[in-house]
Amino acid sequence: MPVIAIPALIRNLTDGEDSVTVEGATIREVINSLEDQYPGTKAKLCDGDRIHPSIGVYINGVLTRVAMHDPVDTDAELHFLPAISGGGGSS
Amino acid sequence: MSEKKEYKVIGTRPIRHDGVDKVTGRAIYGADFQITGLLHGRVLRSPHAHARIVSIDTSHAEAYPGVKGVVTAQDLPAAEDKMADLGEGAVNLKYLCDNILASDKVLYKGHAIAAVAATSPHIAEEACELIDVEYELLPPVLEVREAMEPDAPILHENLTTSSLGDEDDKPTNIASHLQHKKGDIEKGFDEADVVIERGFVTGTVHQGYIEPHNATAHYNQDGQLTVWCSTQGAFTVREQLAEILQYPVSKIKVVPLEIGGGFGGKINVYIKPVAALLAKKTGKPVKVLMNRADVFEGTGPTPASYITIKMGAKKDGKITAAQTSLAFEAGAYPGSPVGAGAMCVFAPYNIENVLIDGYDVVVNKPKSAPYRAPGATNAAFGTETVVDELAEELNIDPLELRLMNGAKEGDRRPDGPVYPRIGFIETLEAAKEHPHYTSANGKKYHGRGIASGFWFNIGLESSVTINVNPDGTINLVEGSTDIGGTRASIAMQAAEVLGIPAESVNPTVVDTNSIGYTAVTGGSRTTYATGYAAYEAAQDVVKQMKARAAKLWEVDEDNVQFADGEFSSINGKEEQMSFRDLSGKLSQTGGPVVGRATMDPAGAGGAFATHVVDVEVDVETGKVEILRYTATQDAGKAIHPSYVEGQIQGGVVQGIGWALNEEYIYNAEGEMTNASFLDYRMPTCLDLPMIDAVIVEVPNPGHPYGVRGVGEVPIVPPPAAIANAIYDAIGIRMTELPMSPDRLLKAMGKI
Amino acid sequence: MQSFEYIDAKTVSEAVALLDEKGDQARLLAGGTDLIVQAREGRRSLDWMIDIKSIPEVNELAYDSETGLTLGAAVPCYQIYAVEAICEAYPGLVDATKIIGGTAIQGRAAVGGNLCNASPAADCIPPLIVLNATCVIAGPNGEREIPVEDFCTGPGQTVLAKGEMLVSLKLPAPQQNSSSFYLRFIPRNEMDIAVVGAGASVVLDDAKQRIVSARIALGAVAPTPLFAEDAGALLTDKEISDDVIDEAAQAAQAIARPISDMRGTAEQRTHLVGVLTRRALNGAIQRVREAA
Amino acid sequence: MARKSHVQTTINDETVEFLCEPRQSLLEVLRDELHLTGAKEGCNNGNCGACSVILDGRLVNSCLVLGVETDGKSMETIEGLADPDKLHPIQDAFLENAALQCGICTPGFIMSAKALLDNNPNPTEHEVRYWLAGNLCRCTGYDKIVRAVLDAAEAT
Repeated sequence: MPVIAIPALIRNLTDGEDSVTVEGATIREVINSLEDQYPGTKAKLCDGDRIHPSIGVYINGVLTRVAMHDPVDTDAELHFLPAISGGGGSS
Repeated sequence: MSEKKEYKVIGTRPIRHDGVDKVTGRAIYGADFQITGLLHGRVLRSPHAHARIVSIDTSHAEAYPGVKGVVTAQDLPAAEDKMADLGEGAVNLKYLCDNILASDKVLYKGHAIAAVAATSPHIAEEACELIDVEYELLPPVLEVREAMEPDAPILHENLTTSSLGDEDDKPTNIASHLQHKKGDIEKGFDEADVVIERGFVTGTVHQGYIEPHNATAHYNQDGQLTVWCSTQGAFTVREQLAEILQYPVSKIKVVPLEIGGGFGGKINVYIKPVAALLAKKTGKPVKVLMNRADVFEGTGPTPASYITIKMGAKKDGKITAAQTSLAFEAGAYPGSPVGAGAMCVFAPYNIENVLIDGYDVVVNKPKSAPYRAPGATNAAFGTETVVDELAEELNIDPLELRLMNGAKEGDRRPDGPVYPRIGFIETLEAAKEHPHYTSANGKKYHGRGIASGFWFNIGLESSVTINVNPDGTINLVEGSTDIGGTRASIAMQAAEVLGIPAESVNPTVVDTNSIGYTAVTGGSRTTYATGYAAYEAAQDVVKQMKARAAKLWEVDEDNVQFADGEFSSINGKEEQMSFRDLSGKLSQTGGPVVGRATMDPAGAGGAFATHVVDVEVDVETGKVEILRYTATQDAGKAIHPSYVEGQIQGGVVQGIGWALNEEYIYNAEGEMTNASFLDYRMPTCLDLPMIDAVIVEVPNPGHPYGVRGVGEVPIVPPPAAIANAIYDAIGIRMTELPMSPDRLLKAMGKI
Repeated sequence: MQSFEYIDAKTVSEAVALLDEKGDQARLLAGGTDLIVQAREGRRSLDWMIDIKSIPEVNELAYDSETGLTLGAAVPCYQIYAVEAICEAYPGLVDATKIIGGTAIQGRAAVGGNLCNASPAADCIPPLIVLNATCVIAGPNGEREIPVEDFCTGPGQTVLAKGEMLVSLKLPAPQQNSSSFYLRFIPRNEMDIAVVGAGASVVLDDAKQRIVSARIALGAVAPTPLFAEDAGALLTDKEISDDVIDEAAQAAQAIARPISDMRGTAEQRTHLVGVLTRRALNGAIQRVREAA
Repeated sequence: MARKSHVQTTINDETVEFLCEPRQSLLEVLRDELHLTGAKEGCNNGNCGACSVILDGRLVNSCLVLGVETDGKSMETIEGLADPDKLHPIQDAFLENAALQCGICTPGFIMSAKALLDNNPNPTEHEVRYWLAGNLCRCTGYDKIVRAVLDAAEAT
């Protein structure tokens, strides 16, 4: 089952757990599963029915632009980190 | 993917496609654009760092002979205090608009207030002086620690700290707080035999591109808005214009002209919406140019910061814990790169116990903008200095200490994700074996320092189309503005697929009406992502041309193969035809072939660098001379090695400038006192030796040729490497950037 | 930029008459590397720009080993260091002409203009002072001459009265066993304004062990370039040693009255006066010793 | 506004006449009146060298020359450097050495290098760096530019 790494600042909502195993085959399902286990978490990660624009999602270590309906592998590890807007360098 | 491959085009050094235009002066940059009936715009800027605008009277300016129109924030659609989506993230629309033309408050000296369009730039400038603005002065706050104090002057009365954690609704200058936590930080420090903790200050520095910002705008009678400009991303300009002007993207065409440097600073818009407003008001095309002072005072620097770093290690060299607090100045509006800094601060090392706190803080300075690996250089200055000090305390060679703790594939980054194949260790090994590192270093007041750096790189959207010409050449159409030779590095990837020389590709960067969405040239993404799109578009060409060959040869498509620029038939019928010959037969086999691809690739692949520098300190004057510099960097695969070296050398020199002399200097009133290339001291060629760029190639599994972005990470190590070299030379740890002569004299106790 | 009229003056008397008529709102244009920037940035208001480069006297560049150098006020830097004999006779002045701006600036900027701009940090002024240069000034009442050290009266301010212009500079022929040196401190290696500048000239005895006389001048440590007369006088008839040079450097430091600005702090400048004075004196001494 | 002056000058071996206000710099005249936009404005106060041209054989910042001052003078700009069928050796050397990235400073550097090699055909690395110190480049770190100029010196 997918694993969600819990951002440090909302571990108060997960009894201090830094990673939580969740059910679900899509981003929406895993977030809903997290919310079922730890109420209040979804509101931190989502803005309505989308990932909060200030959050970037890493799947298995790779920053991936996802929508709520996107599928998630059963062994995926998800991180929700501050979104870094593009545009640093010269090329 | 990861094995060594022989390439025909990739890894060679062809003349860049836009080269002749650029050495003959024929290339048209934003300010070079000419159009009939052109008016000239000029922006009036705030002389104060922090003030409430009581009133603006433009009547005298409007009456001045030659003036055709004056605009203020009143001419912008009323901006809501809401989040606008700009493709790359959310931005508060009111903040975005207020930074274009201030509505109620000015938040930094140089903040735009009004603009004039006139028949000559001189008249526009004179008319600006006739605009009467009444201000109510407010105390400015210019330094991040002061801005975080509870009694600091408040820039935005409705700003509260946003954080994933508990919200606070008290007005503050701390726009956000973020945190990464891994392992048990206290346990980690308990395990350590040596703990080093230091505070670091870095100054405000500017991207320093040589071309000032520019924009020419025109509204047609049918409502079509066209903007000609230099930008790092035509599509992001279109998005920002649409939000700021509340105008449909379908009615906006952005034409990117050649761009004279950006380094992140030409992503945000400043005068482009102003040119559009003036064009609308006057019914004429209007060109608005910044002068150099406008660029310093009105466009994004990269933030000053205050950083504490605490690291602990065991006697055997194992780093057991790392903790940091990063406070970054966002400038006038929220949005510093503290998130990126937090991501990069300990990224080169595999450390079990980590605690990272980041704070985004508004101050009365221009709104910060991205600058080459934004946030990472500030952070690395702290970390890499402390690592050097740990090495000294542990009596371990600093390069060996990095090798012992360096992150590898499978290690977990401090902020959580697991690394794919990365090349940090390889950069350290390349530095260790380099004749620079093995050479003697012992002269009095000479010192050697090393430091490493990380930048994560990004992917994002790119579109490419390829039109096949009858003579076997291709026209490659893309949307990535070319700041440093990316026409060549993108074209070469398509050429490699098609088995044709780089010279047989005509790459063109086009406007927003002529290509699919393409994100900014930035984040070290262009050769990676747009190159990837060119690769895929070329594959699309191959697929279509296989079908044409099958038709010609009357064989099944599956029986056509393509290798080394030759189509051939397999399974029985012997046929062979070059890409060029088949290109000449397209009209007989169904018409033109157009390959296309759009990409949004994940897996940009992080970039690592390790730098070695020798310095000499003049202990009487405090001046530091760079004697020798070697930079090793994992490029994944260098498409055009000359331009990879160029990116490394350029990044190093920007880092040297940041390290030694570059900074915004402010007086007590909050006015920048050195807003010119005379007094904002960027390195000249007389300040530097040759920069030895050593390319290491650990292919990125996320790209067909293994490309990793190279543009950003070379700016990350220099300040720390130089600080470490200064310590080696004179035994003094410098913890404030820039390490300018007066600061060295103070640190040495000479003044 | 503000609007102004341009006049191409052909003679000294024409330029003087124009200056006399137009007063403060007229400025003379030679190399323009300061004036054009000041006008563009609104730091100096003017209605007339009077180009003097067509006037023969301000273009004069004549050196004679007996009578010395006549340096027209509009002669650009590069013409000065192109003359070998001038480089040998006045190396301290040549030091300054080679570090003002970059190559392109040196193609236009004039020593006379550097003097008339009267920046406290002007690189040419300390060497002119230590080389005993005299200003030849033309005005409505005829010509007058004054020593360079008396020319500047404040930042951007000079002794030039209404209608007066600098025509040329006169530098006496160098004495036996003498030389000069100018250096400045800047954080970069070029393209900067002096944080501190120091010029020195020395006359040594035939054995080149003893200082017969010395002159020291400083830049960027007071409202005008400073002639450190007493510091130089301390060296009169002294055996060369680190101690006597230190003593002179300390005397130079004692008269410095620097400010803090974006180019440097007051403490840094005071400290650098000592360092640079030593280096300038040692540099000048070394030049004498190295001369055949 | 001051009356416009009539100026006759020679640019890249051709006689050129133009009208300009006294306050218009040579750079403005070249770019806005004559549409020779190869010289760039980077700072407009003589500190970046992007506007470098050669005036009566001498390298100058065209932002620090008034258009009216060029009456009767002769100048070379980047637009006149190449032959119709081939580039100048300095231009070739810049391309072969990849001595440009964004290219905005390139015309200024090439004109500066031309003035250097006209003056000193065999400069040392230090002489090249000293001569070019008035030209700022923010992209390349100067390494490849210095090499290009040294290569061009070899080639000419």
